[in-house]
Amino acid sequence: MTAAPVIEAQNLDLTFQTSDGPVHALKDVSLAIGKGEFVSFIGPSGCGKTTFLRCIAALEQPTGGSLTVNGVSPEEARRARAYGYVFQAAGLYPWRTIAKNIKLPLEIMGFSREEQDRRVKDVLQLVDLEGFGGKYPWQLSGGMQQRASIARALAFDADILLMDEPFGALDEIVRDHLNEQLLALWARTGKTIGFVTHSIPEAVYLSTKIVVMSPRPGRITDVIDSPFPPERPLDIRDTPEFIAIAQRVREGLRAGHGDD
Amino acid sequence: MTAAPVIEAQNLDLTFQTSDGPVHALKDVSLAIGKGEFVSFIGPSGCGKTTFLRCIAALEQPTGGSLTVNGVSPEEARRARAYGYVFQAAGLYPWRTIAKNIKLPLEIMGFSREEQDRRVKDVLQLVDLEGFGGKYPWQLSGGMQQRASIARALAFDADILLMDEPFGALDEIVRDHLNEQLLALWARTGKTIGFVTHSIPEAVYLSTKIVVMSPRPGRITDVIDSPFPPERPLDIRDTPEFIAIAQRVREGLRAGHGDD
Amino acid sequence: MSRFSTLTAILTVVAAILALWYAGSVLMNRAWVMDQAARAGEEPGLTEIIAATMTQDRARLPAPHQVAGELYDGIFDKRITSRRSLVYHGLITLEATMYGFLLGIVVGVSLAVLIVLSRLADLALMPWAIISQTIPVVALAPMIVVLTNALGAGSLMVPKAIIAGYLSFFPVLVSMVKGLRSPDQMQLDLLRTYGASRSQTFWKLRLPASLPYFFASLKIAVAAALVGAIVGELPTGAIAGLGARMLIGSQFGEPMIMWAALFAAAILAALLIWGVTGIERAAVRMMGGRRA
Amino acid sequence: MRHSPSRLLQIGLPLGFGLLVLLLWQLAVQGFDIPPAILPAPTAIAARFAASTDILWIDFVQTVLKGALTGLALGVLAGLAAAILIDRSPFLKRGLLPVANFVAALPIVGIAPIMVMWFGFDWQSKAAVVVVMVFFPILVNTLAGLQASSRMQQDLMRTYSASYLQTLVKLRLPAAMPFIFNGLKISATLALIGAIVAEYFGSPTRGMGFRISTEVGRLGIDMVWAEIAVSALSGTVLYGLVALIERAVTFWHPSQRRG
Amino acid sequence: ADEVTLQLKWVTQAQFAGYYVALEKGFYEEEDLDVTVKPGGPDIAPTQVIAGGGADVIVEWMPAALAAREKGLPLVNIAQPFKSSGMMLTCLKESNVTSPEDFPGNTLGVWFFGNEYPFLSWMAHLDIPTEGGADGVEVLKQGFNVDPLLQKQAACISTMTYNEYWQVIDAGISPDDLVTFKYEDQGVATLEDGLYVLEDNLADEAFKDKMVRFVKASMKGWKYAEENPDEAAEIVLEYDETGAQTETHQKRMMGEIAKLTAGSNGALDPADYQRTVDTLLAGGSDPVITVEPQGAWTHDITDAALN
Ligand SMILES: Nc1ncnc2c1ncn2[C@@H]1O[C@H](COP(=O)(O)OP(=O)(O)OP(=O)(O)O)[C@@H](O)[C@H]1O
Ligand SMILES: Nc1ncnc2c1ncn2[C@@H]1O[C@H](COP(=O)(O)OP(=O)(O)OP(=O)(O)O)[C@@H](O)[C@H]1O
Ligand SMILES: Cc1ncc(C[n+]2csc(CCO)c2C)c(N)n1
Ligand SMILES: [Mg+2]
Ligand SMILES: [Mg+2]
Repeated sequence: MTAAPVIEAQNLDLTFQTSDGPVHALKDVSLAIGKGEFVSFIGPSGCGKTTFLRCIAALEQPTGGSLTVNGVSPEEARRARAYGYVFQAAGLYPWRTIAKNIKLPLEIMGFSREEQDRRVKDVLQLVDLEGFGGKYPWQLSGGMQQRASIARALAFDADILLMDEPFGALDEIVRDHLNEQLLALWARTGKTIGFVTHSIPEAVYLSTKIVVMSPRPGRITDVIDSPFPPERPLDIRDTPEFIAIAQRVREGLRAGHGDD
Repeated sequence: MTAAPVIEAQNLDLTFQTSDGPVHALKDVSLAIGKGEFVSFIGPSGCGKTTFLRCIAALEQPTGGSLTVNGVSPEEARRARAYGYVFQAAGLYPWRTIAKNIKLPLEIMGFSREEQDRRVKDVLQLVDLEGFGGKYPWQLSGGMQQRASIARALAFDADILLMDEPFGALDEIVRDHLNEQLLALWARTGKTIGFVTHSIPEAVYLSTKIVVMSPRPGRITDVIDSPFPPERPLDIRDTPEFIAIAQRVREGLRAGHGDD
Repeated sequence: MSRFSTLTAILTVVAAILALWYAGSVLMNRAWVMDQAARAGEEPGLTEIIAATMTQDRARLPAPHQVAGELYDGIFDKRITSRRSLVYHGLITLEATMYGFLLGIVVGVSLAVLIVLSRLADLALMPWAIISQTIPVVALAPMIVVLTNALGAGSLMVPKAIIAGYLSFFPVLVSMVKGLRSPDQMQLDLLRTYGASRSQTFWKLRLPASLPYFFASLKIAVAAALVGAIVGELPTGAIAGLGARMLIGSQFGEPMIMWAALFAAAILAALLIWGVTGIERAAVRMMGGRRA
Repeated sequence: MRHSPSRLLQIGLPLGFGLLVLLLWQLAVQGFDIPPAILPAPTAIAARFAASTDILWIDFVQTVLKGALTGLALGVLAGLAAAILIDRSPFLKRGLLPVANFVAALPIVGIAPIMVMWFGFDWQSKAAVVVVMVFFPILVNTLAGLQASSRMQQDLMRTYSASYLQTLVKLRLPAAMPFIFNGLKISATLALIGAIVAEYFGSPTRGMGFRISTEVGRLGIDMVWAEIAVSALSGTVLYGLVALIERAVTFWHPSQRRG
Repeated sequence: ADEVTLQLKWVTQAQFAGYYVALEKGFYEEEDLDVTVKPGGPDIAPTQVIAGGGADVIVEWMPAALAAREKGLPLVNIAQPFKSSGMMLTCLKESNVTSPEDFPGNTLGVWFFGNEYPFLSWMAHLDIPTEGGADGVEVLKQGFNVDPLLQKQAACISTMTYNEYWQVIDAGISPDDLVTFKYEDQGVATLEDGLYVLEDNLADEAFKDKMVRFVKASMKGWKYAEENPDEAAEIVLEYDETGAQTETHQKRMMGEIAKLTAGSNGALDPADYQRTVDTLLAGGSDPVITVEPQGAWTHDITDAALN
């Protein structure tokens, strides 16, 4: 299932110059992500998870090391519209309806009117939001907004999906539900997914690979493979195997954590 | 350990009149909370957890049924300053230092200057924030702010502590830490605590009683007793007993959950 | 690094403005030079024309150095008690501005408190506060002078301050209403769980929460007060003050007086805003605010 | 306790308050025998208004329609265009914004005599004053508004590899609308005042500023008040119109959502 | 001493030299008066000031005073130091206006604020409409200066022989390039700077007595100013609070003013009055006043003062 690396980072470094001096957000980060992998990033606040994802998406410029996406630079990959990015907050535009929000990338990429409508219909169905296309974002609950933003990232069918704590603001049940759906989508489409989360069970449940990170300086402390098959019922979470991996992640986390 | 009911709700009803028609936020809610109990409320978004807590605190007026706190009406109990309330966001006043924030209820209740200082010192110690009294809220991390807001609710030593998702915005590690501390405080002071959360492990770990709620209309679907002793190390969460209770809560939740 | 290049950018922009200004002077003052030459039957060369456009007493657009010279003369070369000193006139306008500013703050804050505390006042007064700003003050000014005179105010200071206050109360009112209403339901509920009284809620929550809004409004209010003081000097027969200077320069056919007064008013505005910003910074620091 | 008051109350109360003030005014004028040359009674003003609608209309056309509205439209367009141009160049933004902020705070009415000198005594000079007066508030507000879209919203556009124009039209302008309308509301009231003041420095024999200054000299104070009423009315309508359009355009902004 | 407040029609300048001389030379003091002279300005209407109680006596032009009287403000002329009118229209020669017949189709600058009446009645005499058009004149409300002529926004502008005319000259246009039309020469002159009080006050003997002494001292000031124009101009300059007046300008103005006050001892000449009234009444469709005024002047004060 793992193929040629789609994303390859070698000794990646990123230092922010701030008024309080330099912040070493990423230090010596090396990681290869194969085609079709589902990689979770977990770690305490400020360990550079977001920064790493942003580097991949060419939203941030590394200060050292090398990084390629599909064999080219992230900037080129971005121009080629290689990825969909889902931010932590839904970030829907409040002046557009849900359908128009999902159309936004399609308009920009110049899809035809009919194609736009077709795709909107498809992804709305995919995230269980049929019938809500005409509503404005603030008329939907937080969970529905988050789903809409995922639909927006799926609409143009990029090969790589980068998701920065997409379920952070949701309650456990909704989260479980979306986890299942995301997993199904991944299994069906074979997309490569980078996924940031704070939840240990979520990371273990979803991933083929869990990257544990640690702050000051931001670095990778552990990479854990998750051996479960692509189809995972929710109750694998109560298996001893699952709990063992979770425990290993928790330990890795606690080691990297300071006093608060 | 359970004593005469401190909070007693019988067939409580609350309907909000909104422009879209009435919203049945609480229907037929009956619950007795004894002195010294730690009761968690869990349930999907919109099931009335906050509303129920607000009714107890006399911030909302029930439209039916009866509700007594310490044997009197919530309004009278509020006037008698019977409870401390901790909101989901820390809600510290940015123009006051941490110490002055904690003093706020004391000023309003007319404590003497010396008494105020003494109590501020005590509660700051209690939540591990000695030395931070002179700082402004934005100079503290989210977890520290949340602890300060708990200190504020503890300062005037009310017998009842109502907490509405106090740890919702924190990451798992910080959360674990605060959970331990809250538990220690509860064991030491014997306060009655009402606690809203979205996290199943948190609810199971903290409570003597878990109230599972369900929306439309908001009602109680299950009340689960948690048999652990007051002193609970974090790793009881990996015991089969714990997992069994968690599973029961999860099932109760899933039943009450609609399609979102 | 950014500080230096910001300065360069500003200087570049200012230099560009000055260059445009010089070009404008030549273009706009040319007609008069040509007319005069025609009347005298001469035909001046290009350099003569340009030189002549830089030195006119009654230029349509005096050259920057002419205005600067007049300003320098009016500010530094005159005793400040002299009637020709721009400092003297500036101080008179400043006095009316400050009284008006204070009046505007008092009226604005009081009205805002009234409006926030009383639903009735909110509904009845707020529309009129907006309408009041659509009335041309210039039309009211002479009547305010006559009325305050009839009520026994001897000098023009009172009507000028009233006009300045009339313009400056509005931004304060709008911001204060916003500020006093800024506490959210949760913050209000917190105080209710303490059983706080209405007045405690006001003093401990609403008022402190409104202070950032208050200070933010002061910059607009002081600028409005200055406009008020100057407008108050136009149609009221004032003979001292920067507004009166503009008018007198215009009346006596001495546009340089007018231009100098205009720029003196600009300098005064800058000083006022700089001062208010300083006060705001100090207040924010005292309240433990964070610097952006 | 938190429900919004009825339409009736929303209109009735301010109206009632206005009527009360008029009543007190009428009583004061009659009770203290205030000469009409100082303060005419509301009834006298109303009578004058009714008798002079033709003149008031001519003045309205001259000052409001020709002077203020033309100036407002040109000033707003210029302000918007300048803001978008400046926004493109970080250098200009850095250099021009402080200058524009400074100029926005200046007592710009002072340029009225200059504009009359440059653009003649008819409405063009009034429009010119209005253009300069409204240009800076619009410029400053639009620039602030163009910064209003969040980093995340802009990053989203970058992940789509959207062009500058696409980002401008689909994200930054819509996000800037609440700010732009803020500037528009300020400008709407400034425009009338600017047009009227400028008429004091030279005008044809029509226009509200002309009429006001002339009638003061003729002791026609009732006519002055009739003009004030026209001005307040047009100002309020203009402001209300802007507020209405704002409601329609920025319906999505939390401050505009109801309930 | 009795207090008297005098409201002038315009800013401090030699136009009002008589009053400043009387003040400076102590003529008012001699009459046991404590006089306050309030300068006017472009937006000061003396009629409104006196109506508001801001002055006891005002300097005003007769057309404005009579118009105010018809509007219900009972002003009475108690003295008339100015015998002749200093008003004229000044045109650029290059605009080809050589006689009043050439006015139609041109733009003319006119002062308003109570100063428009003489112009309006002159145009009524000439039967020229003032609403523009090919056979009418376009009227421009002239600001406070002579720019409209210099900038060629108007063919002709209103000037006073003693003031604005010289501003045009000072701006560098030679008299040869100008054509002037004096109201006096056109037979439409109306009386200018006179002293006016409220009719009601004249019923009060004490007030009347004050006015007698005031007019007496003022006329003494005027005659002194006529005889010593340079000194009078310097006195005026001393009282100028704006600091914008210049010595040459004021001396020249005093010289011109002396020509206008010459021939008046302060008493209103009923013939001049009648000529003014007739001019104003004859205003065609829109006369300045509509009925012959009654009791708009009195000789009581000057009779007593000049004895
Ligand atoms: N634009 C920036 N300028 C300066 N410092 C930055 C910037 N962005 C991030 N940082 C710093 O880089 C470090 C890593 O930040 P990052 O946002 O990647 O953390 P994270 O792992 O995503 O944390 P969280 O879980 O809180 O989202 C932090 O110390 C942060 O303060
Ligand atoms: N002031 C109000 N007016 C109208 N409806 C309200 C009001 N407050 C709450 N509701 C409605 O009552 C229901 C219960 O709300 P409540 O806030 O108690 O839910 P909750 O269980 O706390 O949800 P969450 O987990 O999202 O905080 C919801 O449908 C909500 O929309
Ligand atoms: C708005 C305005 N109104 C009137 C005059 C004219 N004016 C009144 S008294 C007087 C004599 C002294 O020059 C003159 C000219 C003016 N200039 N500006
Ligand atoms: Mg992050
Ligand atoms: Mg809630």
